[in-house]
Amino acid sequence: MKELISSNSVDVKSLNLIQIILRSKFSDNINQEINSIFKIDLPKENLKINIRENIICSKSSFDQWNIIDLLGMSKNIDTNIDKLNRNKEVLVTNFSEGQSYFEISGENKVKILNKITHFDFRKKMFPNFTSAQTLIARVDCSIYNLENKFLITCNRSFGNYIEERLIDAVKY
Amino acid sequence: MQSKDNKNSSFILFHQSINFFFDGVKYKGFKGDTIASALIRNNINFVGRSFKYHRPRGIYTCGIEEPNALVQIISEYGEPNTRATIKEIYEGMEVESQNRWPSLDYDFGSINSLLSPLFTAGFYNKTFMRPRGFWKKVYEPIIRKAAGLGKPPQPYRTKSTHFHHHVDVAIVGGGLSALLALKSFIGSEYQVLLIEKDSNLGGILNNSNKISKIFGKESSLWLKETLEEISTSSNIKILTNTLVTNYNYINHLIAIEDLVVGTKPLENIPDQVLHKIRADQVILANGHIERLISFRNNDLPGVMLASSFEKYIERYGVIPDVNPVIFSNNSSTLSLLKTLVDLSCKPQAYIDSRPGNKLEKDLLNVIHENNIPLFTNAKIEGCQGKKKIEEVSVRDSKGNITKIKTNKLCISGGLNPDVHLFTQSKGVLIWDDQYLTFKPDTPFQNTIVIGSAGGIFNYGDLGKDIDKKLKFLNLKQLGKIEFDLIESNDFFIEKLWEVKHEKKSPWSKSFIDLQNDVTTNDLRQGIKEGFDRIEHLKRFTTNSMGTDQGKISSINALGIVSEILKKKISEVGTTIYRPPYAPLSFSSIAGRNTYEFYDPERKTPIHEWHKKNGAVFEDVGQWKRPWYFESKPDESFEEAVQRESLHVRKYAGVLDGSTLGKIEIKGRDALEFMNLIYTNSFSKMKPMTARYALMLKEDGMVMDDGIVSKISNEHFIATTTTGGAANVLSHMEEFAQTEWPHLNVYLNSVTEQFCTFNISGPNSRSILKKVFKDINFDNQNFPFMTFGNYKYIDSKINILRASFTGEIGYEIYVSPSMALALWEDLFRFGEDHGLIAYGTETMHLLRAEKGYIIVGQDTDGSVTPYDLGLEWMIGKNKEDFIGKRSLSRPDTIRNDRKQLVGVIPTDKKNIIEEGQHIILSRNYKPPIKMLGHVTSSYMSPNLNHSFGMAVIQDGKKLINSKAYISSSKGESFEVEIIKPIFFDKNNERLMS
Amino acid sequence: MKRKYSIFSILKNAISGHENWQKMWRSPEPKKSYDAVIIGGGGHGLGTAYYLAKEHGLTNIAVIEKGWLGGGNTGRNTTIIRSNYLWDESAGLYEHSLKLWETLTQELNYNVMFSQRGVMNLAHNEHDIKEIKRRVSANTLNGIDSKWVSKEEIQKIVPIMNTDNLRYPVLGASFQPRGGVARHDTVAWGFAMRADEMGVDIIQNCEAHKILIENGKTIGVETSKGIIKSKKIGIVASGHTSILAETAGIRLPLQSKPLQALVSEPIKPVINTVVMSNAIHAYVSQSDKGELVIGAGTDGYNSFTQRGGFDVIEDTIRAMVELYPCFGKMKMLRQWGGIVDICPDASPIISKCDIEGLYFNCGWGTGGFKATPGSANVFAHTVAKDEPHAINAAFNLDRFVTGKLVDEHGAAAVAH
Amino acid sequence: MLIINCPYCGPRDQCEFTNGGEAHVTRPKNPENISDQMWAEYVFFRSNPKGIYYERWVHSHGCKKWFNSVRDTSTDEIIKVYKIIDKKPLPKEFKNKIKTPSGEPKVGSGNFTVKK
Repeated sequence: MKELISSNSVDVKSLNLIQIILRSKFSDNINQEINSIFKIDLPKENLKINIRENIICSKSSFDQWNIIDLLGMSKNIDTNIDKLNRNKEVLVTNFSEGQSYFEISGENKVKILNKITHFDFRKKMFPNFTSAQTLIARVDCSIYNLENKFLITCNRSFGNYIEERLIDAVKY
Repeated sequence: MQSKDNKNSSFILFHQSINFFFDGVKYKGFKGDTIASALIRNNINFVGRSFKYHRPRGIYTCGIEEPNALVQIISEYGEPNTRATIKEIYEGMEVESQNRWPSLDYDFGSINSLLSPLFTAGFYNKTFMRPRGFWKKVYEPIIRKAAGLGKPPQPYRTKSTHFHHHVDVAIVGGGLSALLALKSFIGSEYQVLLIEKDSNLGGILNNSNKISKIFGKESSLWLKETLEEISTSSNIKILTNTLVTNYNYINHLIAIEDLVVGTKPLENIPDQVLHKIRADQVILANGHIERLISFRNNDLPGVMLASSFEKYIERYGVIPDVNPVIFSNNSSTLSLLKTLVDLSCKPQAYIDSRPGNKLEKDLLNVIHENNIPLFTNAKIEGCQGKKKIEEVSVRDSKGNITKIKTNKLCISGGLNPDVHLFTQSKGVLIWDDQYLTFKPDTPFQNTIVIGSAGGIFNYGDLGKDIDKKLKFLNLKQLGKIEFDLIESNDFFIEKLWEVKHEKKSPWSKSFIDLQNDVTTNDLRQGIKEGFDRIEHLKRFTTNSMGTDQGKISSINALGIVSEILKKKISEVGTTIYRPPYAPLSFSSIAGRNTYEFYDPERKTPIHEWHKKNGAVFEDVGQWKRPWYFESKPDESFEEAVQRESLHVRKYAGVLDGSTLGKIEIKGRDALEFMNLIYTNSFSKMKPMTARYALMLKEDGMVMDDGIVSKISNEHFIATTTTGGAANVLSHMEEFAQTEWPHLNVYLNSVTEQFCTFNISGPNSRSILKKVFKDINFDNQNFPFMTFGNYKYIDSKINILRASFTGEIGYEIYVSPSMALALWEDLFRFGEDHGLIAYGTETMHLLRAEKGYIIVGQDTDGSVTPYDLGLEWMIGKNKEDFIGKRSLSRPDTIRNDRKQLVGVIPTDKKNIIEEGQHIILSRNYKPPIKMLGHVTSSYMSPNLNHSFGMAVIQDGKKLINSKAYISSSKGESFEVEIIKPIFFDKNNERLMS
Repeated sequence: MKRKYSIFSILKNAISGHENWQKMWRSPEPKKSYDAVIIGGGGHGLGTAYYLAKEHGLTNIAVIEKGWLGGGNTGRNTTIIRSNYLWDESAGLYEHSLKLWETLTQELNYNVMFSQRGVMNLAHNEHDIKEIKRRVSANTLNGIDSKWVSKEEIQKIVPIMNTDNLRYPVLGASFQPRGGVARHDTVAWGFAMRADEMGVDIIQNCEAHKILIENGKTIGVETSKGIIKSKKIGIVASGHTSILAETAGIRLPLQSKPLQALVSEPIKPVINTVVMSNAIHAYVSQSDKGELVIGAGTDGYNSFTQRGGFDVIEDTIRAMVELYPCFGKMKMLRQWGGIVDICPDASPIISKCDIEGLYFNCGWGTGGFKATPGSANVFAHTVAKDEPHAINAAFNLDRFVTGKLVDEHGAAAVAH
Repeated sequence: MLIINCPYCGPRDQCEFTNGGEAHVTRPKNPENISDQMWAEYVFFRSNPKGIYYERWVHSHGCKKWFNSVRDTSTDEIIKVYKIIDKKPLPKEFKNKIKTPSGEPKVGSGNFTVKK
């Protein structure tokens, strides 16, 4: 976890987290398998986030779920993935190191993000505990609304660009 | 010309004086003054020269619609064409007039007004045609030097930012009707954003005395209370100093905010914000614009629009002239008259084109009480003077002329609702015969237009109209609003576009477009020459094509044209209102998305290592890839590539291939999907083996290539070219989702989940044996094109035996966090085996020596697999894959197409250059028939001569024959055409 | 040539207060029938009528235009003219046009202001360099004046360009000295005037509704001003061509998309050549009135609204302020869009079709203005002779069936 | 910029989407036994109407899913959005805003600024 900038009531950090991408149709036994490993259910409603302690699970489209460990402490991830992948009709990928992770919190967080993305952060369009995939500073990102903070992820090679844009948006 | 301060204007801080420079002369203004109001305070009115005739031009208005007073701000990087009427002054500001040489008073360009009888509309189309070369050498350079207004500005790095808004209601304009509407929103559940271009809300309440009381309260008191009330309502946000310039589709407004009004922009502090506003409902309340009247010399400095004159008095606290002449055809100038009289400045004369009985009683009372000379049913025929008005000549209804000495003429030709934004939103206008102007009619989007912007000039109807239009939002109703007015409750006007000149002379002109010097005669001449459609007329005369886009004159032009053509104005129509409403700064459009943030620099996880070890980078799409490595400081590009290419073939080299696309494909129908997407057949492939695969577009042309590794019939990993990574994934997703949704298959890009290190060379095997002690790398155990999962420290890696250099080679896939450790291990163990790092150029050279193609360089979207000699990659018994059917069309099936061949110079000293063409004829005298072009060519240290790959007509047949090749020096030399493989032709090294 | 324009004609008219200039075209009502009808009153359509009358003696012809002359793409483009195209067929067509441009002012005795200031295509990466050097070599061997210029030479020609301190530095460029710009309106008006003089009826506000066919032959066209009979019909309606083709049962592979452009406020001369850049898809030249004329890329979706998205303008301007730092303090004066008809291989269609007497000249996409006189010339030949001219033979409609495309997308822009 | 109502993510700004050209163009089943003309129709020829147009979009910067829409290309109004697997809406459900094939809609600024 690295503090990037903290001023005029907005706080931006970069994190190293664990993330799994599950591609599959919804079925009870898939849900059961995930539950046995991460103790969390797959949300049924699009863009919804289920949360249990440091694990969040969001449904990003009708056949994709993202499971993120907010403290990056989960163990033997790869063995669990291989186990899940035995099912022919499911694709599970360890996406932890493929992405960069940022956390933005503080009262002005929406004001800062409004400078670099067109995304609509109003409550009625982006309620608490929902996720979205959109463009931030012209880079594909995912945003997770965790009530008092947003988790933003993007592909790793865009990481330092997004970091610089976030810092720049806070400064100017 | 005698201006006087009006101390009771509350917007100017008379106690805070400011010094600024205009054309090198120092003047004094006050805090809150614009350049224009400060110049007027100093009795300066002549501020520029017109575009074509270089006639003297004065300050004509008091706002954004200004056609004349465009100045260059020297102290701000020489920003050209700035409106003096809205730019506030600051201490030490340096301003210059434009479009004159050597000076404003003595401008060489004014010779054009002497020759003006020649320079009428369309002049350039009919001359400068002979002799032929003269247009380029003589005429155009002169015309170009005279063109343009301001000088080019200095280089400037933008600091402006963007800001996105999402609101329920956006109100454009902060004047009377906007504030009335806003009162209904106080405390409602709607999120409202109001955008006002001035630094103060109030509009007409600040800019004139037209309304003395609202609901019985002094209008300034009502305004103060209303603003306080608004500030308490948390659902309302106000943006001042912000001008809405674009009204795009689905209620998307673009507005630009000036953050440094009245101060000098500092080096690294943002000076502008570009607001991008999405609103469910847009309310346009941006008021109206006064229009001019065309009469002889109506362009002389000293002529000003009446409401602007009034605004200078009220808003900017300066009376431009203590006794002007007023000329109007409507009822809106009564308040100006009253204001002047109350400040004991008696107008020299009041000329009204309407008949006496039509004039309002209040107007007549004021005139009689102050015995102001009145001319009714009379028109100003013209005015004259040297660089400013000295005399106006009035023609009364009986036709006789009286001359009046004056330096100031306030004119009003009527009021136009500001329909620019409404038509940008695709609303349709309608002609209003009562107010003689266009006004908004049917909106196309969720647009409501209130107040004078909507053609509501009757104060009595204002409240009712707003209530009616906002009814569906069920807000508090305004009801009837009691106004105590200085001017009449409604607006009365009589048609007057142009006044006939008294005497005819080729030099006397009455202007329509002041900036582009378009006269009413130009309109007549245009129609005579057949340009009777308004769009033609605009282009022929350049009317309303200046920086003000005809805001104060385009309706007049339509009026005159309709009279000439004897058509109703609605039949003449208007030209197109195009964004932006007013010129929009390039820097604000760019915002922060330029310079260092123009495009992301995508770096591989071991980028820093490359930098520390002498890598010179190349842009490949958004990626930075090591192009070559400087082994010593002054090693040239050529030397480095020759060294690296020789070294890899002799010892070993490693390339960072992490930028290549990697896609994971899994699902019950993964095999069927892969067989449809690629030309190869993967059915018989054994698990844990890999295959070089080719992908076509539906037109049969090569789109991308890569290595496909099969984990099982349900699980594949495919690599793609760096440039093709995004296209291949979206190509696959398109077919999987829209063509074959029944197939159970999922695609994930894992490009950034793994780094890829391609190590190759004779010593590569022995180096890997040292790094991975427990892996058996012998040939039989680890054959070519097989792969396995292994461990490195405690992380999972894969190693695939594949090679793009033609040497023994392995591709190691490692997670980013372990990448640097592994890379450094390779070098720790590889040092004494001669391991070096090499770049993309060497990779290009070595793969070309083997005849391997690079998609995008050896192919250009018009090359089939057969052309490349890659028939073996097409699954024989596959009945379908993307592009297969296209391969059997007449033009793709013929065997004399352009085919891939190798090319080497007969005389080994010659250098084959990339992009040059193979030709048959010996002598080099273009035009020459070309067989095809060299797609790749390199100087090979391993062959000791230059070589190339080329795609040429009927290539296969020409193998082992001679031909010629062009060179960039303009001659040709002989080459031999051979099979496209140059080194280790039967691949012994690759398979050893 | 009835109307003679020169400085003397202006002097003569100036004395009489410009009262007796003649109408440039008659705008008559349509006759019942003609020998040929051209649908589309833009530069290409009016030019076709001019060459039909002048070179093929067909004067009993009409040009019908649904709006006003030159009101479509002719009046909306960035006026760039060049012939440095890759394939021999395209080079032949655009060079034919460039040669006609060089004498057009004198031929029409109407100043089209063709100014040969050179056109430059910038290379921003190694892939660009390879693609441009190939194009320069092909141009040279086709006898077209195109050369590779280094960064230093670029800075001499365009001193305001920032070649190094930008995200994708400028590594070099191709330069065609004979390329340049022209005044788009006067091309349409010049062709219209001279065609009208030779008897061609130019009919504005006359919208074509349906092509009338009888057993495989054209017999006329149904318009908003009644039915006009004709055995030969040439459709030159850019974005609307495929719609009219459908009324004759002919499918064309065209897609009509918005293409946007903008002008800045007028300033004194600052850039005297045309600079194009594919990598950051923005191109600029400065008109004789002093406005920077800047073109952007197309919007990605089909539309006939003659306007596009603001993001396309943003992308172009943010590249411009980086490439030309002195544009930082410039302002955009006006932004607009046209409707460009794009072919799958980015090359035009100048061709007959299965219906006898029906001809198409379309598919010019983003590059039609430079081809105006050349396209009109060869299309007139195709319509008059019922056989394509050698120059436009390759641009036939059935190339999409045979696969013999002329792919001018450049080297498919796929980086290695 | 349009607002497109992605069937999975809700209304989003058009910059998140990429257009996929005409919808309901199905790939011929067994291509080898159809004529070159029919194959060219599939690969190169797409309808290009002014007015009601069935087209495809992909939420390329969002959920990455493809979907179809019905849009009026003479005014850019998106009338209906539906999933790939949904049935094609019947043409008669929609009305063109233009009277003639290449006519102009009664919409301001450009084609028809002023009510006659």
